[in-house]
Amino acid sequence: MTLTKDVLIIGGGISGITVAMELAQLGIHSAIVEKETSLGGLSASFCCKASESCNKCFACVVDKRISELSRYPEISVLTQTEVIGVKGEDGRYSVTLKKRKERFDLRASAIVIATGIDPFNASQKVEYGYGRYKNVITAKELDEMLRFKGLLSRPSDGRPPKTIAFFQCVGSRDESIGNLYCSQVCCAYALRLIKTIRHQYPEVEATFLYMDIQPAGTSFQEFLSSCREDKKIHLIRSLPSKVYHSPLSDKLRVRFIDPEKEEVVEASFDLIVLSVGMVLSKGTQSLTETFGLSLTEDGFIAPPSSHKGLFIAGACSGPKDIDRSILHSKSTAFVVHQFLRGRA
Amino acid sequence: MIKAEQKPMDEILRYLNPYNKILLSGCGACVTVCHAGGEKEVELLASGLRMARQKMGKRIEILEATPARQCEPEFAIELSEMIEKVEAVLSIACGVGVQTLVRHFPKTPIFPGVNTTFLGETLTHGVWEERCQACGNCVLEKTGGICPISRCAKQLLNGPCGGSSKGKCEIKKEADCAWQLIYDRLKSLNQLYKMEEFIPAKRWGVESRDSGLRRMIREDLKI
Amino acid sequence: MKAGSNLEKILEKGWFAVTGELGPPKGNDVSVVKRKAELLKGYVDAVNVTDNQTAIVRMSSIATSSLLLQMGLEPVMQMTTRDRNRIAIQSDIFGATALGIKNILCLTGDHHTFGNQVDAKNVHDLDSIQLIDCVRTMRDQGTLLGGEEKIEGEIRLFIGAAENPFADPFEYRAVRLGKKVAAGVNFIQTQCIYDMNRFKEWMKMVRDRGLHEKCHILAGVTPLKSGGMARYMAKNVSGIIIPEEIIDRVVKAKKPAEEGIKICVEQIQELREIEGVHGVHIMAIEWEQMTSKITEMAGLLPRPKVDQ
Amino acid sequence: MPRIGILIDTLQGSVPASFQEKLSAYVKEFPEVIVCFKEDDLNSSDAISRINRYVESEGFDRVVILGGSPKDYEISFQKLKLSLPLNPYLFSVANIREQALWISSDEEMALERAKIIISKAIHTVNSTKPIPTQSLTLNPEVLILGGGLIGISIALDLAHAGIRVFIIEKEDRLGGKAQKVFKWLEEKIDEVEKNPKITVLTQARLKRVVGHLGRFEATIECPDRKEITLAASAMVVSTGYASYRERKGIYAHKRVVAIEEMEKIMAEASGPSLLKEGKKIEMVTYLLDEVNEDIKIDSISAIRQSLILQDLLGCQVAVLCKDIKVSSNGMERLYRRAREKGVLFFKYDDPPRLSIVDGQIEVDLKDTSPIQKKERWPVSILSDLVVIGESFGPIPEAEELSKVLKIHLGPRGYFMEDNPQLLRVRSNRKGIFIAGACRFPQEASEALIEARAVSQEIITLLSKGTYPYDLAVAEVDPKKCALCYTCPRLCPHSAITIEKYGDRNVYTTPMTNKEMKWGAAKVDPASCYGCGICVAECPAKAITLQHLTSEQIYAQMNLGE
Amino acid sequence: MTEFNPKIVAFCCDQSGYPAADMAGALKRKLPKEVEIVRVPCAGRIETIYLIKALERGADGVLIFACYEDNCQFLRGNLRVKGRLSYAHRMMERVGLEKERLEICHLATNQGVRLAEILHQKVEQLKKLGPNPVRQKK
Repeated sequence: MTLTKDVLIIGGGISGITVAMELAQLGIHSAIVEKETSLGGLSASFCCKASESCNKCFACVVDKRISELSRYPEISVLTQTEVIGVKGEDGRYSVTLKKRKERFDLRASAIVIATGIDPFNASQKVEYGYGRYKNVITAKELDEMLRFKGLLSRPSDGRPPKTIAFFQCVGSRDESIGNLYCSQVCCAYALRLIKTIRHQYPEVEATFLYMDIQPAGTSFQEFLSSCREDKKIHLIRSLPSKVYHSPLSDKLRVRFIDPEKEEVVEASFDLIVLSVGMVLSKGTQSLTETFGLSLTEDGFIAPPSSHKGLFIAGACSGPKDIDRSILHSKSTAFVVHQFLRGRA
Repeated sequence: MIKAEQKPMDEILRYLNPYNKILLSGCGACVTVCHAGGEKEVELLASGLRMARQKMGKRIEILEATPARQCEPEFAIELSEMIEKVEAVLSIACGVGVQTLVRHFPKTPIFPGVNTTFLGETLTHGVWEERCQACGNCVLEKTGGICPISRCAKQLLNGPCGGSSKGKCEIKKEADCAWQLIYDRLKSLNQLYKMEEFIPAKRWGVESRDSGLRRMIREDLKI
Repeated sequence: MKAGSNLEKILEKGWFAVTGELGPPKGNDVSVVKRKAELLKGYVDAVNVTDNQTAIVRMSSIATSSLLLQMGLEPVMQMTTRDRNRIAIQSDIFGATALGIKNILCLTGDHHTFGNQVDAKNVHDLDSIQLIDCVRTMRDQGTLLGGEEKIEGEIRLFIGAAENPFADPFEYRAVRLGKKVAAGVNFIQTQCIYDMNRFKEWMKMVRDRGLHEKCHILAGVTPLKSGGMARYMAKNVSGIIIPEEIIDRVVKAKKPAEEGIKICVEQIQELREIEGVHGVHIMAIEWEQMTSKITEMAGLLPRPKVDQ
Repeated sequence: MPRIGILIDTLQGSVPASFQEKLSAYVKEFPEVIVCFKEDDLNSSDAISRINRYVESEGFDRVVILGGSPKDYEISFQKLKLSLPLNPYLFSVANIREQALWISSDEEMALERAKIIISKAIHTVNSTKPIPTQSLTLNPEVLILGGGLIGISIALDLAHAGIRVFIIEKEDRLGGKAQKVFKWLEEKIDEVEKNPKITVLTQARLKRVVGHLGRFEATIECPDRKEITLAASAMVVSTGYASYRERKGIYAHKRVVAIEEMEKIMAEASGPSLLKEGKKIEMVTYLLDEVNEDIKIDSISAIRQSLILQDLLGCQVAVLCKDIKVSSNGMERLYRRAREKGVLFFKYDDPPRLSIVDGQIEVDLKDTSPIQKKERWPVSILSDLVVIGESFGPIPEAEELSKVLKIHLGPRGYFMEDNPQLLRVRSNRKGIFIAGACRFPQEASEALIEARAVSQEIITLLSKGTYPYDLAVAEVDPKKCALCYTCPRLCPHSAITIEKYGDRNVYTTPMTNKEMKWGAAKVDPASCYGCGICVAECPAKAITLQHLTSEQIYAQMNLGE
Repeated sequence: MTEFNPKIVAFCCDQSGYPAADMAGALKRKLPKEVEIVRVPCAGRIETIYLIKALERGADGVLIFACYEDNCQFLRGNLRVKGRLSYAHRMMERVGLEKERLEICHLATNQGVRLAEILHQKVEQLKKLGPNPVRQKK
């Protein structure tokens, strides 16, 4: 069997969804190909990070958009589907797809790649003990815990932690693992997590270990100063060098340079949260080969020349938060639309 | 327009204590505009009163009405059918409205549900300020259009007292000194000379509220 | 001669006048008046008798003034428009002059909400300037306010008023004084002065308008008892400005009270030098005993006697 | 009596058959229910056509759907996408899955819940009347305020898409701030001026705006105070930001320059070194984050400039900041390069002290970088030139403009508060969009993406040439309106105006049959989102929401009279 | 003597509360028995009188599920209802009803779990407070 659509969108995350919806509103039919069982991708697992008031994490926007998707008959969604190969070029593409066992072709004039990113695999940073110590988790895992369980607990014993340390730049701005870029979202992301946790669990004490705080959004200044005012949030400019586990107390000891004392200190925490950076998803790497796309020196997809009918949307073109992914996808939709008009 | 604010509910409850069936009447004019006695407030207050009485174990039945303007006799008279059915009336119109009812329904006790506060202007949604005291002979011409009678705590007519400091009034620190406002305005109009003229003692008598009931007769209209 | 009071004569002779202030008792205890009178006698040319100052109920200023007369002091009867409408005012003036009172100070009065009768209904039928106009009419035309009605007998009063150079709008204060002069004021007592520069600025405006020749200006001074008092007045009493350095002097001083007196004396000497200042009005509030010391240190003693 | 058809959505079996049976048994109890049938996937278009057939064959005039969340259905039914046999508002949904089945501990309890929900739904359809839809013609005309980088790129995008564009620029030429930074902007400006679809009004000022989405009428004041009026379907605000730096004390010294000035100095530099008054400049110190900590622009330009200074102009550069902002593509690498080239970076918490030491400026600070060696601080840098960060702010006209356009300002005076629901580029008014630095100062590459997003929004809005909307919005009863101005003040979307002679509120007198016209508030149905804020606040009960009356809300409470 | 299940009227903003309720369902969270969900386009639609009438007509508790500040689809709706709530609270105080019977909770679309929690806590709280004292005997 063969489907025909105006546009094929690879990746059903917030970016893919946005592109599809924007095009649908212009009467352009598209198919979203998503390898997972449901849409939403990474951002769909995020929890609301509001404290007394909204902290502009945009997670709610994702949920809204997903629920709105069914509004559009122009959009057909193919979940659990993967791209196997592509034939043709310059606006006449035939893509071979595989849904579970069955293979089929899809014809499209334009292809948008919105496969997003994977969180950096934290176990590569051996010194932080991720994967070895139960209570060292990634920010994503914490996020899902809050969204689905709705409570904060330590993996090891399920008890609520009193002290949490957030490590920034895990897999970002890090020559040792060859990621010479800033993931751009983690600072605000982690600080918002801290804020919402402090709001729901006032007894919890949070320590934020960072290199440089990267701003995000219009009201970041106010947000940051509200974090600074909070006596139970400690912002320390210093990245930890090592994490030890003390089996008796089941606490985690962290070694870092105290910029005040200018000497190596150790502090112990109940829970450690790693703000993992962004890397291009493994799946996408094979895709780029399929479509003959090149990567930037940071390992994200380099924008192809637009006349080909190949387009990139969202974080796979470089780290982006939800907010900017949506904007970027809208702008991509515009280019796609122009491309199709040009051909018609 | 006329501004008013609702009386404390316990005070109202005290008035109504002896009665078990009343009419709650609002007014569609000024008190509606200042969110004190319109259809909505009638509904709210009625509901609140019923609950309060229910809690006291002394249920009360309340009829609700909101004539377009309670201060016009004809509108007031339209209420007569309802008023015949009740023991008392609670009016959340301004003082005028209350008394219009009083004049037309001699046998029914009529109670006020609001305090009529002042003739004022809306500053923003939910903020009102007094502008006129209906003194009966307007001095605005002399004072650059800003009324010292309603806006100066001492109703001075010949400039600010010694308590005017940094544009504020010493009696109400948050309030502007009326005479500072007058000064600034006349200055911007190049009419400061008006503040050098001596304004003689005001005629509080004849036209004003201090002369007992004020009545206006337009011979040309009333024939 | 408007009234032939001692104060008037001294000012007319061009001598530097000194007036004091006396707050009547919060009751009818005459001994209080006596005590305070003794403290002032011989050190001042006339004594202001306040009219329920800061709206605190006290013995009426008319009664107190006539007691002072019996004790051989000359009163300056203060009268506010806060508590009297024009009927009461004019009848009180009849009474006061009948009792031999020769000086009157026309005031609007502190707002009643500052006092101990906050729920009172204030009057403010006239304002201070209209009061001046009213008294002048009674004195010079011999008629009641606004009426042709002749007064039986004659009113002889030396009319004074207060002015506050430290209130706003500053540029208007001299103009307002002008209004008072036009209304017929003879002498002015100012609010107590600490900010000398602003006062001098104001006096300049007064002179530019030639007002210092149309009325006598007595500069008001109040000795600071303590740093606390200084701070409080600077912060809470609107219409009073106390420069930081003065507050500092009192606060830092080992004996604040003495420092306060010292400052006051210096101020008097400085004020004497200002063209158009014809005297000082010493308001030693509830501290009357200091009046003697101040006048003495300021070299204002002995007070001249004007022949009858 | 209404004739209701019940439609059970089996939702691919997520509602057990036994439960369905119980429900269909229950609905039969209602006299107005005449038929009850099942569907598997209501969101499919063939399902809709089946419903059409049912409607004809069974002849019912209202439909209640028993199924999942109403949002899903409403989206597909009410958004005027599918041709329906009935007015969309004659459908009502009983959410018996999420709100009954799934949240109940046992089926019996679920049934109880479901029954209540269904009876409510039936009440709703009974009490609703059909709500018509209308549509608005939109001419492809857009007004852009501000002809800077963003204004220009939007204008070009739109013009290429065949839209007529007017650019209102207050200066005497296009380009704005970006002229200094981007050489390529020149050709863009050239392109704009050549493009027949774009009209540029320089030295112009927006004076007045009347009308709403699709019918904006803007009065523009041109030089020589001539006034012209333009009609536009949509407007874009891209007025940029203001950057200034108050120069007091040592900041006024000739050896202290702002980043923007530095841009110029370097552009003029010829040869291998940078000269100031004939003397070679050796030490350049950048002092950032003193004013705006949360704006990336400074960090980025500082790193860019420092590389050139260090590499080509033979200077030693030190960059002092609270945080170095590298959160944009490629910046970390540049930062790294700069460090390799020998640029020194210091972090401070308490602001550095500046002092003049024989003609040069000494900068002292406490370095807070996490390092062990004590002797590294306190740092003291004797510099020939100190480059200070800008202080960014909204343009001075922002407030006036916001009043003219009836759009909000955020707490810091930029356009629009930071509300995620606005998706950054939307303003509180339909048809007015915000782009670029007038919302918040940001670096060009990001702002340009935002600009594209705005172009996309506008194309979407204008492409069809019409804007359909249903009248399920707030409506004012002119006879009850007390003209209190509450609703125009409170409407979050500035969709309400007081119409002195609104055509909505015309009524005829019985005797003369003359048309009387009276003043009253008037809601622009196309611009209204139907949030109901005005309804709730109107003191005269003059405003109603067509599809959600008080009576219906009371019914939903299910508390009886 | 059957045990007392408090009757709660839950006003749900269509932008946050209602989807959250759906999510609670989707996550199979059990909700208390006697909860009436009233769906409104925006919390700003909720009039003071609805809150008061709900109590008068015998609701033991009234909850408003609104969006977080700065996250209202209609910008100010959640703030407006906050104001009306304070008015209602003043009235309840005079009537002699416990403030706890009427409360506003801020939610986001994706906080189904939180919504369920809040409802359960509310039920416990209301059980302690006992039935609505002004409920009219029918």
